[in-house]
Amino acid sequence: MTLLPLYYGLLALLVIGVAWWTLVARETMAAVIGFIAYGMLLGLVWAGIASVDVALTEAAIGGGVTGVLLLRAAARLRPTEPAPHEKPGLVFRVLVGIFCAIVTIGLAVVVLFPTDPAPSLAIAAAEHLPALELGNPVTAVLIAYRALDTMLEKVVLLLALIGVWSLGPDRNWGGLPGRAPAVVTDSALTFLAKLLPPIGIVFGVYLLWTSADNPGGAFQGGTVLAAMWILAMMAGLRAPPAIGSRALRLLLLSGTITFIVVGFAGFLIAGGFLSYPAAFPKALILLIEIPMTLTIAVTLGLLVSGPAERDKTS
Amino acid sequence: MTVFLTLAGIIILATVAAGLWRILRGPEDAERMMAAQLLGSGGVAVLLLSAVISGIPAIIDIALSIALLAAFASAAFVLEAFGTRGDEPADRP
Amino acid sequence: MNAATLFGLCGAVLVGLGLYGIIVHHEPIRKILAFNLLGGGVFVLFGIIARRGAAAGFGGDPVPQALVITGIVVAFSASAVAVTLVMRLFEVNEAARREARSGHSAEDAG
Amino acid sequence: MTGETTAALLATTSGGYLLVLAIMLPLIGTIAIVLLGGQRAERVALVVAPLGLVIAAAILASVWSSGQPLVYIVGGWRPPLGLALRSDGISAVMIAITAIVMCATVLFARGQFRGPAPGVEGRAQMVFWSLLLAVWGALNAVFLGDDLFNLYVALELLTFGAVPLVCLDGRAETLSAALRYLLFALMGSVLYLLGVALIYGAYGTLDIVLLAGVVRSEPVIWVAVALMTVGLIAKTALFPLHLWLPNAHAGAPAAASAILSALVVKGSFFLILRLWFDVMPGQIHLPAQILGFLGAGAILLGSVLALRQARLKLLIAYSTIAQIGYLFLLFPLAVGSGIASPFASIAWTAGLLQLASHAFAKAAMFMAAGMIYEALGHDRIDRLGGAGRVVPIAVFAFAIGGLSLMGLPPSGGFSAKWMLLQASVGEGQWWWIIVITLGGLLAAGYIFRVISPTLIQPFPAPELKAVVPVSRQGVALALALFAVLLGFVPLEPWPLLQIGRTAVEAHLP
Amino acid sequence: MTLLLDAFTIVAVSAGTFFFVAGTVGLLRFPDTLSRLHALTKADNLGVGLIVLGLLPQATSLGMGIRLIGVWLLVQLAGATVSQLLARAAARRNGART
Repeated sequence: MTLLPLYYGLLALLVIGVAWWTLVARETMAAVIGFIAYGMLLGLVWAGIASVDVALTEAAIGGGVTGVLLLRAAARLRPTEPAPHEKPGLVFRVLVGIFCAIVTIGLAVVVLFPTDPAPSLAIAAAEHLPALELGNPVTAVLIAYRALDTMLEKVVLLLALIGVWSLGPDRNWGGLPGRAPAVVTDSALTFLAKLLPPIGIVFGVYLLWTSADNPGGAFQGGTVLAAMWILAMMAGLRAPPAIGSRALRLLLLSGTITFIVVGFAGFLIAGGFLSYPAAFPKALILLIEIPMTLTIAVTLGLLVSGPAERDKTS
Repeated sequence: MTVFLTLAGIIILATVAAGLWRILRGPEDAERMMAAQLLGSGGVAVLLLSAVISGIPAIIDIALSIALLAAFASAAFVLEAFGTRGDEPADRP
Repeated sequence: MNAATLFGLCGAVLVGLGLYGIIVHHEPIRKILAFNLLGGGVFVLFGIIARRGAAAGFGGDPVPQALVITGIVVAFSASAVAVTLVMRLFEVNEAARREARSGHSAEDAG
Repeated sequence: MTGETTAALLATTSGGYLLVLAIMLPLIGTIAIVLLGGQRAERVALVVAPLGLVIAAAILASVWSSGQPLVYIVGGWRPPLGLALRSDGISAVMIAITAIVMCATVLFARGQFRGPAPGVEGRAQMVFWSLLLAVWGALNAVFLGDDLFNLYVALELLTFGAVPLVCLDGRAETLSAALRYLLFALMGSVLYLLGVALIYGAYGTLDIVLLAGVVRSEPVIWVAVALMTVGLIAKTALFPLHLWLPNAHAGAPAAASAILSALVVKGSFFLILRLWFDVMPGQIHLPAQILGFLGAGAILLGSVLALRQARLKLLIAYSTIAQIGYLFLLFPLAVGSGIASPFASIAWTAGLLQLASHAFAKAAMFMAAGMIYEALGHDRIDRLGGAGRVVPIAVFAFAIGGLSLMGLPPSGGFSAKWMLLQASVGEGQWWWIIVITLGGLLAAGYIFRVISPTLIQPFPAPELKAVVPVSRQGVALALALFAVLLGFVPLEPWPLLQIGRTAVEAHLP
Repeated sequence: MTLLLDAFTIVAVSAGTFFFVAGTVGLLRFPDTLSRLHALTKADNLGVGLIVLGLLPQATSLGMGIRLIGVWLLVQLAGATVSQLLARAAARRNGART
């Protein structure tokens, strides 16, 4: 046990080192690769502080999907990247450095002298778990206690997607997102692009299924599904859907609409907005989580795919 | 046993750190991308050890997810950085 | 020093690094990267708060953990919009540059 | 505060469901538009807008008549574990202002965004209408949220709704304006979120009412609120973090500029009010003075830059920076040496009145500028001659809105500035008097710069690029008249603005 | 019995750790991209495999054991393909330059 602090210290230094690299790397692509490593290392950090739910999310979104989003941008912007980076003046950098150091020191002081005993809602959260027929308190917070946050956050995702779509040219509106996929001539790549998705889909569904009692959930499962879909689209194995397609829109909104319908149904069956009836909370929670996983997967996939840049026919 | 497994974890993490330091320096992006590969296996090993050390089997799920997404990120990298597209000449700069 | 304090300090450093990057970097894509570094630091701070609040047999207070999950998804959406904006701006500028160079209208001006 | 009184403050009141509807109705409208397609967007908006107005009126009436805040406990889970929605006096006023401006914008924007063919969805059409309603829902969520993290999500909704509206035309200039806006807004959100983390770590709750009962004056809350304030200032575009605003607000389509300038920046301002007056323990004199000085800087810089603009929409955008500055004078003047409480002070009412009259006046002015642009095909101030002839009502609406900005009677702007002056005298803080007067003179300067050329009929007469229907000009005029009507309110503190705040106040030393 | 299993764990995990160290030494010492990649993959495959093998006796449930093996399979499959891809990408990039 005495060795654990050493492990944690090494991990913390490694995370800071990689963050530093991401900040100072000369080429954007190199910085992005550093960032992918950063996201994965944060997954280790979260495992170290026993937040498995967050670790799953961070590894999937931070290292995985965000990483790929930035990789693509770096690859596309590379041809015109200015060779020597235009740097602001030394005085400016020193001043900013001092400011940031003050922020860090302020936070460090707060970390070093925390409120004692630490406030916690863990007991309150645990109290209602049996009534909700859930074992995972994080799921309970997301889907019950703070359901409004989760619902509004689904709308945030939708707005982000509308924002991404809005950046396409008028003439392609309603068409296929992104440019034409890569022509894959590499058999190893095809193999990988065919191999990973089935594994990922099983894993994603497992994460959703296990989330009632174990770490996991709609976010984690949805992200893994999204990653697999993105891979299949990138390798040209699956054509992206036309953004004007009614079926796609319905799929995209299915989780949000179900959530809202269940929310308003609460007025009738459980005495209030987003209340769950005592008789069958788990059934309703699953009813929300399944389409929500799909919504998250589809939205994340489309967010990475970008605005419509091709017509439906192409 | 815990102490031994922790020690193994520390050693592996240290080798990951050394490897990352070497890889990120490049000069090739493909080489830098080995960082994902290195974390995919080194990180997985460390996580598996800590799942046993801490007695939280769910940490294995993190390992699975990191292994999966490391492969995903590498594939995406190869496709984006070196893939030729249908709509543009193969010999773009 | 326990894990929570250690990672808390790590989070504080990450916040400082990210903030520095956002302010100092010129290229928008690097600012977006720095924003994500900063976000990671903020989430880690949430994480140590959750860890300190471990009770009721849980490894941590579930409320901050749930907030972080929501926050990570929101940060990703933000990055997606920002990256798309950067790329669109790049393409529009490229098209204008091509047009200026070749004289005849570029077809991709959108 | 004892546990029981806190519990009494946080229990669903009758009519509390109105708060749920106020947030959800516009968002359901957004979802309906995405599902049904942009070609039906306008119809969806025309259904949502009157309903939203009715809900807002019902909330205002309910708070006013009962003298009590409306509260709704979402899902029956009480804070701190669950979330509460709460409408006190100023929330109700903000909801009402938002509803009025939104309805006007819906009427103004009718027919402005068309698909490529009838029944076919257009890009701008779908994006504009869906995001317009989303901004409405987001603003209501900001005004009603009682939980700091729920407010973070609401702020993000607001940002994601607003940013794409800036670059709807897809030109390089507006794209880079939108990017800059987004980067400022994102930095603001992260700093806000950092503060939220620190507050939860110290007090174990994020509910504003509960926090008010437990917050002590200690380093952690100061660090947290300072970070959050800086973040929110970036989103509000208060000097010196205003750099993103002019191009963003000037580049958007007129209907979008109207809500961006009139409403969106007020959302984050409202949260600064909440933080400092509801969450913080007393003794905020120094930060209040700092905020006041930043406001003064904004008034002077914004006005001077507005005077120097060559384009009408940029002029209006710079004037927004100046008018935001006035809002921040509320802090030093309401905190002051006040006899009773900040909320009973004349500055508190003046600040809210300034907010309302600026919302109406600025929306009207951006709409008017948009119509002048449509009619003349440009918005260069030195070539506005004849605008008074081709779009007379729009120019009139602009002038009336300008009246309020200058602070000439009768107008809401006059009453607000008069009361601010009164408060400055009352508090013995004479330095604000200079700023307020100078700001008014500069505003007069830039408004007359626009008005005077429009009245001259140049020869040859300017070519008319498009005919602007009288009905749309009327919408702008109606909004401008709202700003004037506010000038007839009594020049004294409104009891409405104190509703729901006395309980919180009990903690103030 | 437990003692025997623990001994097995110690031996296997030690061997796995050794391969990680060896791989990293190769990574640091080898002169060119391809051989560095080679060192990395070989070591990782063996390293992860031996560690999974070593941890199997410590599994507290059947599910845990199955997932441990699952991780190993995934790392093997993905690792082999990805390293091949990266090697080719590096080679192509070098070829394009010279």
